[in-house]
Amino acid sequence: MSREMMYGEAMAVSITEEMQRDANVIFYGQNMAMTERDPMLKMFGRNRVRIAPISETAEIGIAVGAAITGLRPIVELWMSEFMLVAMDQIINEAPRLRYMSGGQVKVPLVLKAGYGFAAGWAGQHSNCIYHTMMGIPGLKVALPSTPADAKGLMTAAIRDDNPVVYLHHYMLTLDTGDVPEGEYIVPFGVADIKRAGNDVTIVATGWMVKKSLAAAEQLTREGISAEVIDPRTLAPLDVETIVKSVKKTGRLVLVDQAPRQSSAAAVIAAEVAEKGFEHLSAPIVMVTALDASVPYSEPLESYLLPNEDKISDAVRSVVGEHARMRA
Amino acid sequence: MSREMMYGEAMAVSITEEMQRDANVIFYGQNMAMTERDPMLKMFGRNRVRIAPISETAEIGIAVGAAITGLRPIVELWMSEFMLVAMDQIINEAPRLRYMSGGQVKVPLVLKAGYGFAAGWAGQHSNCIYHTMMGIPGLKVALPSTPADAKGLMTAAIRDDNPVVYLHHYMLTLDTGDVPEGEYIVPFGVADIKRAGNDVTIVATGWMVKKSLAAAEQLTREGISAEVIDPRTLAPLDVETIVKSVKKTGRLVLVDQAPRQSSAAAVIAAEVAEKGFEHLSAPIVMVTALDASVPYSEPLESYLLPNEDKISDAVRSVVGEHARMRA
Amino acid sequence: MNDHKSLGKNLARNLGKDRLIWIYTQMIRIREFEEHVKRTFLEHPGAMRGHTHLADGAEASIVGTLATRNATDFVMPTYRCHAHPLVLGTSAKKMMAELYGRKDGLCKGFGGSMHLADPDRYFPGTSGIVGQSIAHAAGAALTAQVKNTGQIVYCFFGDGASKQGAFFETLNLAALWKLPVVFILENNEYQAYTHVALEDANAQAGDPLSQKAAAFSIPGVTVDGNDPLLVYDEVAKAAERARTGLGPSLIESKFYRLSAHGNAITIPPAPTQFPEHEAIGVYGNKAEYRAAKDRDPIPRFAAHLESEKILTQSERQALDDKARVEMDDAVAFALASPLPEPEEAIKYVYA
Amino acid sequence: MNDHKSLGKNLARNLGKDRLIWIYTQMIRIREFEEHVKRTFLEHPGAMRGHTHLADGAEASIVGTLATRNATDFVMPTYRCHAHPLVLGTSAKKMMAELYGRKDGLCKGFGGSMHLADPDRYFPGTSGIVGQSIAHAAGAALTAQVKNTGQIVYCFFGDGASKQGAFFETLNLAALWKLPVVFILENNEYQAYTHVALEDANAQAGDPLSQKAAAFSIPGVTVDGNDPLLVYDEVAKAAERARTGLGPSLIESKFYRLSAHGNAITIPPAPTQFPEHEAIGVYGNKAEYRAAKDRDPIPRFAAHLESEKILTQSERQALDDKARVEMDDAVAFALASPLPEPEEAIKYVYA
Ligand SMILES: Cc1ncc(C[n+]2csc(CCOP(=O)(O)OP(=O)(O)O)c2C)c(N)n1
Ligand SMILES: Cc1ncc(C[n+]2csc(CCOP(=O)(O)OP(=O)(O)O)c2C)c(N)n1
Ligand SMILES: [Mg+2]
Ligand SMILES: [Mg+2]
Repeated sequence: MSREMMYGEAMAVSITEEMQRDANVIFYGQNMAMTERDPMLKMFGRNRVRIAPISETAEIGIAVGAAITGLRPIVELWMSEFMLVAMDQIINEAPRLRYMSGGQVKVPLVLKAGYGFAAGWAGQHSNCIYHTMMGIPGLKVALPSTPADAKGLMTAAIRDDNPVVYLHHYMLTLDTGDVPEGEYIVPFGVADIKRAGNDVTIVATGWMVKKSLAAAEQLTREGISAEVIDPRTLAPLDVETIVKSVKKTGRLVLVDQAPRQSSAAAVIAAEVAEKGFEHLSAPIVMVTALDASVPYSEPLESYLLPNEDKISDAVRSVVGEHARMRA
Repeated sequence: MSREMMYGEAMAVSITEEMQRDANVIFYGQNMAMTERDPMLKMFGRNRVRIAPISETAEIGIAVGAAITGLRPIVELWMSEFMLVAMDQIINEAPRLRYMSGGQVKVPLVLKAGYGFAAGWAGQHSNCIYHTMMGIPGLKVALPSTPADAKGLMTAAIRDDNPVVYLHHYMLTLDTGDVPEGEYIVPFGVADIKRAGNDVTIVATGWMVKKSLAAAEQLTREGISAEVIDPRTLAPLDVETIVKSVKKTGRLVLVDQAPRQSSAAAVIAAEVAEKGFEHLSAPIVMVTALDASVPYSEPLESYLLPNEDKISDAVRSVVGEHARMRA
Repeated sequence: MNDHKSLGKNLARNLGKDRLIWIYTQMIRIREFEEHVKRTFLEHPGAMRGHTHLADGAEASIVGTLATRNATDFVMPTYRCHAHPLVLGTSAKKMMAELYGRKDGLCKGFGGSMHLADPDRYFPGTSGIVGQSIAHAAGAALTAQVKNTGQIVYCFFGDGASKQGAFFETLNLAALWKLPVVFILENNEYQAYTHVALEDANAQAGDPLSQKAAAFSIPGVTVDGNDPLLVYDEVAKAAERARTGLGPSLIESKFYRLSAHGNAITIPPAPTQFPEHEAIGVYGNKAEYRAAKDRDPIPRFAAHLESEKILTQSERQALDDKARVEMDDAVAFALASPLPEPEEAIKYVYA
Repeated sequence: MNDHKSLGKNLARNLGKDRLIWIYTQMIRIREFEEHVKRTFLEHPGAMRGHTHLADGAEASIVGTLATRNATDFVMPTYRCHAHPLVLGTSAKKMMAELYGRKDGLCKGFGGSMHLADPDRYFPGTSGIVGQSIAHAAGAALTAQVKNTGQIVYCFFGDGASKQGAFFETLNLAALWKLPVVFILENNEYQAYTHVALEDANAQAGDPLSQKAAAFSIPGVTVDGNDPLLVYDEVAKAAERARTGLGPSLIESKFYRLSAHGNAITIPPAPTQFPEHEAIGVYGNKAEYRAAKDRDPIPRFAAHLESEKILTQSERQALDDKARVEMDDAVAFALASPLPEPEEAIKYVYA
């Protein structure tokens, strides 16, 4: 049983369900639940649904303190770059308090933020900064690409006893898709093969999954069969599924909305260059944003970002290479 | 002509010389120049040498504002992790203001901080966070490993018209080495071959260069000739020199004090897996910190961090692999 | 607190007729620019992308402040930055072209509405991240102090921004270093959709936000930001203080934002538009909005100038018309300007 | 301001003899612990790594504060955190073993001096990054509020920390949400090597730091932190306020750190040691340090108890001896405890 839902809706449904399930889950952030008409507020009251000032360090730091003393806070941050003013709490407090205490405390909290605002939001609102939070021991990072994953990863995030950064892609907010009815959990660290294929493995997250699937479709017409994998969580990262796919295809293209040297793509490439090297028959190619901040004007922004054509070109280049090597 | 200097001293000498050379260079930070006896203060006065409160966001933000209006500030931050409370200024302000203005302003500033405090500083002071600042378009990152580089990169950083994060390794502070007399500049984006070799390329920065050189020395006795390359700046990153070396050696070992999925090693691995793939005859291996925060107690800390033996083992594994492939 | 003083007649004598008319002229130019921007969302849907914030309602506060300015003083507003460069003499055409993402834009289409910059006019740029530009402003003041140029800095930011760590850290540092900067806390009653009383402890307690100045042992004052002359008076004192090396002051200027926080945040390709003000759209409080409209600084100041015989109705009409034509031309210029070449996107990353 | 009141005799009547002796006992236990830690740098060089911060001088402030505590209230200090768990009943042996990096340490050798934690005793952990734990403390208060447990939180932080954005953001939020927390600003005159007058705008102007409370419309008071009874009095009022749902208060407790900020920062393998206090080592101001020594809260409170006939000299000696023996035993325990197994290092990363 499943029902069609929007990506944005799916997250909200998960939060509501989890708040109904567990009285320790609380939810707050800026510019939310302003009036008594707010449905969440009506359901859960001002004690559990709160408005915060523009104070990300305090908002997140308070979540950390609440988490180590028994609550499970969800903080609505709206745009991932606003987390930059509070990065110490995210990188250096939340994921380390448990470890430093020798395992005495746990820090269950969810930091929810949109990202990838490729819609003219310009230099400070449109970048992808997940690379800063990936690979931090103790911190988990989820990036759903479908409504079902949006719901299942949110539920997993809320139930996780560790700090989780949950990043949802702005451009996917209204996308619809089937979401299983009732409790639905997408476990962390399990990549999803969004499309099976034999000639090349494409790994992508968020909006880039959609673009990669479109490119894969396009490539079918050229006789190229692409497998598209979405790791769904960048931390933990399911290297195994990716390597397994590369074992089959021999080629890897990584698609990432971030600039290449600050991308998740680079980390995945490194893992495969170590653990899947023997299966590779062509260079690992990264399709990323060009090395600039995101510009305002549409033609500039489009030029900068990865798209279907760039992905297809990259795939052709490695498939060609493969062909060349076989020849 | 050169003279022996300590690593820490070399940086200080560069700052003094540049402040003598250019009245627009100013220097401030916490817990510095407290009394009138301070030599920098004596030389340059309170106008150019200042004490700041524990306010990294203001300290760095003020540097940004000063830089776009005509000064060239150097901010002393002491430990790189203190930058985390001000990450927006570093990632989202300093490197983006020029771009967003369509090239109208420039942002010449240096953020100076120690890192890699592998001496029992525990979970929040000993981590390596350069991966957060690497690959950010507009931002440069320097990590000297020798006194000469410490001086030459500092001078280059101060004269650069872009924001530079200058990270010096705590454990190298007292290391001595020859530093060329007079003006000495190490250009950004030029890797240095610290030791030539033929069988394997080892890339490392900071303290890890020293450990890699020691491992290389050890390996000589086994007939393995390792080339050790220090990129010196992570941004810009000199991929060319590394690929050229891999073309010669066919094998790449990356050594990094950070955990693997938040390392510079991963980014370098990705670049080589794309641009140097055809030269590789073995997997790219990363020798990094294990996936945990840095623990306090000595045996725990040692276990976590890369060392000579781990580097040698990694080299042996790829050289073996190579041998196997050749066989 | 000067909060509820009536229109500051006593100050008019300090300012000559020309200056008073200059103030009105700048106010109406700002209003016209913003009206043209707002209309763009209807008339040229999709032409403006991302997020655009307007200054209608803030005119008296901004122009009253900048009327105290010397020619080389720095001006550092937030992402809500259309008004300030207009007053500084930046071309409305280039500004509008920037908002339209065109090649002839002030920042060549790289910045957009939130990131205007005209360093030649002492307007070195803005930040879209709340509170961060407060530190940048103090940095410009540091430049002035170190180089001993005599410049001061006008630093504008919102009521909401005064809850961001950067605000507090910067004010302490500016006070400590006696930086020549005037901090203008623009209390327009809202941080985006949230009323100030819901997010500021001073406001919740019924205290003025200027009370925050006590945390830094600097002067703090609250002024009626709907009256350019009252604003002028307070800012002039703070500017004098800054110029004479005594350091910063905090001025809470109270007025009301007359449009919504910004255009609606929609998901492409859905077009965006300008929603109703939050008082109505979110809180259903039409009375609050109507009362604010009644305090609109522009008709109020015009009436003052007319009653003081500084401006006749027809002279005023001529100024209004001129502003309208200027902004019509700006829109025409923007529409005629080509989009940037895509390949430009990787320029300007490094100096 | 209660700044220079003499020893608060009038308060003694609120506290029974046992409680007064308890206060002294905790003070001397803290002092002895810290003296033992300090001696370790001479007697067992290399045994303690990283950075260690001592609480000598802070005893009256800490114990006077915690004397107002109910059994389940949270205690959230900074990296300068040896004193608080001792008062809460945490084993001195386990604490010392933690500082020695041993397997039997409170945090199994993972945390060290800066990161003690004993959640079972309502001491959930600390941060080494200045100011950040202030937000954590408010978070613990949020837990108490949401769960309606009646707990309050004692949040300790330094004069230096009150310049970090986290401080301001948190106090506004705590005031707004009326969180049950008492903020104790420990003004020990120095942030590391910098005197407070060089880094705090209030201090520079000669104003008390408690004035920062005005920025949040909460009570702010300054108290002589060398007198546990004066501290008790002010904190008790603030605690009562927190318990009754009225929200946070800011208490500036003024005392003097009697040791250097921390052990010297040396580069391994060079051993580290405890330097002289900065007043002497950095500023060459022996008089300041001597005057502070004369105000040492321990002999002062002992003298008070003796003059009030609450404690005889020999009873006092017995308490002192007991504390010394307890801490001798703690050192012996630490030295006897094995180092952790290296492979443990990858444990405890995830729950
Ligand atoms: C650090 C950060 N958090 C959140 C935001 C989102 N945001 C943009 S404008 C705004 C409201 C700011 O209100 P105020 O400071 O009162 O200025 P106004 O817009 O009213 O002029 C918010 C919350 C942001 N840009 N930066
Ligand atoms: C954000 C940050 N900046 C700088 C430091 C380095 N540091 C550690 S303790 C300290 C002094 C803190 O002084 P104060 O808050 O007065 O507390 P005290 O040590 O006197 O108890 C500094 C600057 C840090 N840990 N975190
Ligand atoms: Mg506002
Ligand atoms: Mg202090």
